[in-house]
Amino acid sequence: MRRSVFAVLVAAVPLFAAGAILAQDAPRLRGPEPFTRETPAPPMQRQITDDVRVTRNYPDQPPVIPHSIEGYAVDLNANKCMSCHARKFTEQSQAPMISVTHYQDRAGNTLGGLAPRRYVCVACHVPQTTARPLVENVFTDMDALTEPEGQAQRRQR
Amino acid sequence: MAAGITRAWGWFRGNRWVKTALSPPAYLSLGFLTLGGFVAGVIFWGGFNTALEYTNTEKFCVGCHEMEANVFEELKGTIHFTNRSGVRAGCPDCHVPHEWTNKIARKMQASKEVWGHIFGSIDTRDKFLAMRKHLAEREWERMKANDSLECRNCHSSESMDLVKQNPRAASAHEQFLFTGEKTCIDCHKGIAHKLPDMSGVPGWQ
Amino acid sequence: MDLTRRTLLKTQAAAAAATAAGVSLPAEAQNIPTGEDIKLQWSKAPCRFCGTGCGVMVGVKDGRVVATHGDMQAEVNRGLNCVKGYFLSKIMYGADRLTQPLMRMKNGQFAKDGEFQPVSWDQAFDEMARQFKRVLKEKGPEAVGMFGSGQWTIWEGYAASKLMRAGFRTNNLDPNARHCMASAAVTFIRTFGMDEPMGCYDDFEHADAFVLWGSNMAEMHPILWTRITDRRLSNPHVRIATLSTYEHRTTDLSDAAIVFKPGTDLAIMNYIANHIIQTGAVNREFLDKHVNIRMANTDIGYGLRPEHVLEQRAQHANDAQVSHPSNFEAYAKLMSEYTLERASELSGVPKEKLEALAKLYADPKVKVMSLWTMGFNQHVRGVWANHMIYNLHLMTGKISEPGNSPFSLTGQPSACGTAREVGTFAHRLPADMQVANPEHRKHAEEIWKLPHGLLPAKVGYHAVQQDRMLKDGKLNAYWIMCNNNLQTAPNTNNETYPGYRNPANFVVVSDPYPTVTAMAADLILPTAMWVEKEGAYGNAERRTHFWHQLVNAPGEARSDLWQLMEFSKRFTTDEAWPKEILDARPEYKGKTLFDVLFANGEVNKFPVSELDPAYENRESKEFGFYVQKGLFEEYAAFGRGHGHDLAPFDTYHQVRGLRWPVVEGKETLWRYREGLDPYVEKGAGLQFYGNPDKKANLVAAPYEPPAETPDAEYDLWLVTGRVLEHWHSGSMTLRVPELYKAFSGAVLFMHPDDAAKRNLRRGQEVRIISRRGEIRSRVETRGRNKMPPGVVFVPFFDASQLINKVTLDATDPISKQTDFKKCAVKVVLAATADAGGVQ
Amino acid sequence: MSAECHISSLVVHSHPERVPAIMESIVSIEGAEVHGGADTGKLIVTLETDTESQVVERINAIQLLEGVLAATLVFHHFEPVQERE
Repeated sequence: MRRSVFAVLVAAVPLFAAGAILAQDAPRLRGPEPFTRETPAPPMQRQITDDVRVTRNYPDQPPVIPHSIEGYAVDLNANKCMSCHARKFTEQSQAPMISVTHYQDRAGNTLGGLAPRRYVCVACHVPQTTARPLVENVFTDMDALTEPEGQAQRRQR
Repeated sequence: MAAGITRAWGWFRGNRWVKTALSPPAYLSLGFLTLGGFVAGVIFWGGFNTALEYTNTEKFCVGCHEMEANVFEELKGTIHFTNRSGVRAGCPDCHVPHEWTNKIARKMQASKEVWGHIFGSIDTRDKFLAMRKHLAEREWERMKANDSLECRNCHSSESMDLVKQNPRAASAHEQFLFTGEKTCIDCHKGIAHKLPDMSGVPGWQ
Repeated sequence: MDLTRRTLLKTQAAAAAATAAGVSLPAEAQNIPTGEDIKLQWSKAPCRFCGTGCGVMVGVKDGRVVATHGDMQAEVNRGLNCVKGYFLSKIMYGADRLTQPLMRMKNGQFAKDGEFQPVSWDQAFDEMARQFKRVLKEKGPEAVGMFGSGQWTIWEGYAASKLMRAGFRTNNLDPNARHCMASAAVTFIRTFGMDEPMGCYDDFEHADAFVLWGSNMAEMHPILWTRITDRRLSNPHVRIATLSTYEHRTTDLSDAAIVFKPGTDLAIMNYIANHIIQTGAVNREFLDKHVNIRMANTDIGYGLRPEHVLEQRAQHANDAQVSHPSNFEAYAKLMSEYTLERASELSGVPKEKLEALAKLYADPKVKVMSLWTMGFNQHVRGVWANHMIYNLHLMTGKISEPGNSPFSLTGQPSACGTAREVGTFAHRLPADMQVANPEHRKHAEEIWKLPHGLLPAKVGYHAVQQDRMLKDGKLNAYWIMCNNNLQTAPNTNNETYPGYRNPANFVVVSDPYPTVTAMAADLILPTAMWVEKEGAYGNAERRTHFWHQLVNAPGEARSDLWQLMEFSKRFTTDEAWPKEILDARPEYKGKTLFDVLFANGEVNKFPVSELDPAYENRESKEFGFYVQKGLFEEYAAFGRGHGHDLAPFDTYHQVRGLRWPVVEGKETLWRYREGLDPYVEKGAGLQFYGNPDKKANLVAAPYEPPAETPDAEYDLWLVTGRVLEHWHSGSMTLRVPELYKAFSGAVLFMHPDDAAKRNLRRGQEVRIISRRGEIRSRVETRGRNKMPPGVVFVPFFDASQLINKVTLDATDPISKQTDFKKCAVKVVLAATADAGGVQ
Repeated sequence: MSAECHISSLVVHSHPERVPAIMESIVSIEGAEVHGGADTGKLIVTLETDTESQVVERINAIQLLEGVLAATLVFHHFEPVQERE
């Protein structure tokens, strides 16, 4: 609840005088008021390491990483991610296997292992901190639109 | 070097105490001899151990450019260098057994490292990287052989509180560590230094 | 409680009742939608972020973007996106989107010191027009200016260029791309007489060695990096060498990580040139046939304010761009000063590493692709750096063929397409033409159907100069579009902010979100973004690609294009043009700028009936003609037949982009090489036809030190830049929760020894202080960037840690691009810092 | 800002021949929707209301419709709600 209260505040801002903003996170997006004021640095955030899978916003979204990857090697010598997420290690690690798309090379051929172009996992998969979003994102989940009731609701709008 | 040895020997023979010690006892009591032997023993022993202990300090290890520029530099960015409670693991904590006989054994091996230093077999970054796999494998074997003794000096599996670990770690420890199926180093490679080429290493690809 | 939850609960409720009653419910009450309900409308679009230009498929339902994924058919990325690209669906939906104009008001009137109040578009444009007219009247065209963007669509940039140059008769139009790749653009023209790379991304699949000069592609161009890693890991012989001032994710995957002292890349390149010459690896035949050798003016200053001591001291601060004809012997002599020893000493790089690198370039059997971005371009000797890399490729003939490619990467989605090709720089016109050239102006006037002599000849204020002129009160009516310059310009506390708040100035900002820049403006105009409008971008490999409007912008937000054209209606020629021109051509009298610029018979040539019925197009429906098509076709006339040929408008809506020149429907992958480029004459083999003599210019220059170097007090190098998860100032990515939570705030990357020396610990709050200003940040001694002692890195995306208050406004004197990579700072614990440390 | 959302469901047991008429009048009630059950005469109805008392009101209203044998509340859930914009 608190989250959405905050969201409403922020959402309302542009509609009213800018002077009226400044929910405490505003400087994170709009800079200090006035610009020249010195602002304290926000604390560094803790990593989420609860291993709880997070719903994807849509099927093609790369899942976020629910654990710490601090110090994980992804270099010419080793790829630490693969020592759990590679097909052959998933039974003992109980980690999700890399998606089948990751076996396809640029030409679309399916390979016997991780496609080299997909080697840098962290280009698409990122860990998360416990930071509270600075402003709500009102992106709509497609389910909300595909359900008949949802559509009825939207039409009334 | 030879010159050095002769000089040392000369001094040794010239030393008054040594002279006395080596010249046959004229009018000393057996008791004194025993006692003296004992005292001498203690002094010698103490000296040896002090020297030994000195070689067990991070300062000593990092004294060598090879260690300072490569492995120690890499350690700086890891949890074993800085962490929540400020417990710093220095080189010897992980690389020198604490129990005496193993320690001596390790020190014997270490002579090889001194050799390497003198002949500069890894005195550049590239040389070091070329040797890295070999060096790492030796350390892994040693730790595997002693069941990751140095890890356990701080991280005893008996003292682990699974509630305080994240679920993934907890279940892994339950399944592999507590059952003795695996030892620490089997999974926790490259946590304090960068990894060598891991191709062919079990559990990696 | 949102819709999903409500629906879910009702479904549960109904189900519960049904079970109780032993009744089975019809499908629609169950939570398994089927058929039409789950159909999404998929359309192609380029990614909104970097200059790579990845193809994206965008899924729309009920007027909302609900999904995106990598476009399998897009040549650039073949189905891949980076983490930012995968979250494009959410960038438009930050809850604080601007939905109506906001103006600073006091009791119902505009007031510079007023508070922002919502106003109608009419109120907004009335005040804006009043202010612009006042300034035009009192001070003339030179007091009017605009700061544009490499994120503008092609037609937005084109419309802006027409409005400013032909409408208001000023060249005070510059894009934020000036901060980004001006050095690259300028050097392309100086070397080849034509902008943009001769090669393309296909070089990735052909090169044997990749040399990255000050580029962290793993984070800044992740998808191009996938093509390099693909090449490297699938072909054992391939090598990657990365030069940088610190180690990062790119060096992790490089065979050679070469960390040099900031600014000494110049010495390294000259050493490599020397090595090539000394070892007889010079391709003399190529050199003699295709290359002129020139000597650059040296001691050229640092683009600071003219009264600055460094400019006073510099011998050629005022003719920095000049170079003189020379010969190979003179060049060889100059290079001979750069011995392995000297280069190693200057750069701090071990000799063997430098030599190995030099051999890659020298070996005729190794196909080398050189890549660079901000490390080179944001450099007080950026133009020289660009020249030096071309020199290596020209000397060895490793150019204009698959795999042999000096390739300049770009940072913005349309830095090439809009900023460079359309020519929104203070000195440029479309198709590489220059405002200073009377022939070029005449040509433009003809295509634009405007009276002769209308276009101004004087080169306008460049980005940094605009800030200085605003502060000095010489630039008074200012429109900022599609960028966040108050966060991204250098030395903002002293050189940028004062100009915005200068009472003599009226500053307008068009943006989708309330950015740092917007909050410092007098008028904020809410802008439609990305797929809320029909658009076109041009990426780093000369690829032009289009997209349709897929959804409507929220509230009253309107595209930059609509704003530019609508605003032009509020001026008549009599108000904007000199009397003599109108007397000479009375038919232009009394017309609005809209009439003469956009309703000129060309731009309004195509009826709305030509719109694709499947897609909305707000601007066209409002203005009554196919705006984008009209603007594009008029613009394309500049380049067709001049080596910049673009395909017909409609083609681009079908294909996944085409690389110009597009001749007889065929795109061009490698330019200047016979058989690959239709513009090369038969039998010529190779022609750098951008220059009259069809030769390229090898321009020799020495090593010169940076503008500011650490000393006893300010004892650290400061490097600024980006991170993978956030794009530029973060105004889009910080509003995507997943991206924000992936990198939740800027930090100060620092070597553990530097931290220990200052008794700092990871996570502690520190002050980063320079001679210009200071900010607070947190110490990071771990993570993705491994700094060498003496160098620190701070990303600039975080509006609460405005690192550009600290940076130095020194630019390359030739390209006028700022050096964001080199200035001197000190770092102290926040608690103990003395507030008086900075004035 | 402390608005609530009540979601409840009932089974409305009705005379089969009166079902169409009953459905009509139920749909006309604010926040009420029929999800099915017409064939068996056991209508599945959900109510979306702002207060608990409204739930009771609606049930009574339905109860009193001609041909309704019984309207039984099966499911009731409520939670606070914040409306956007």
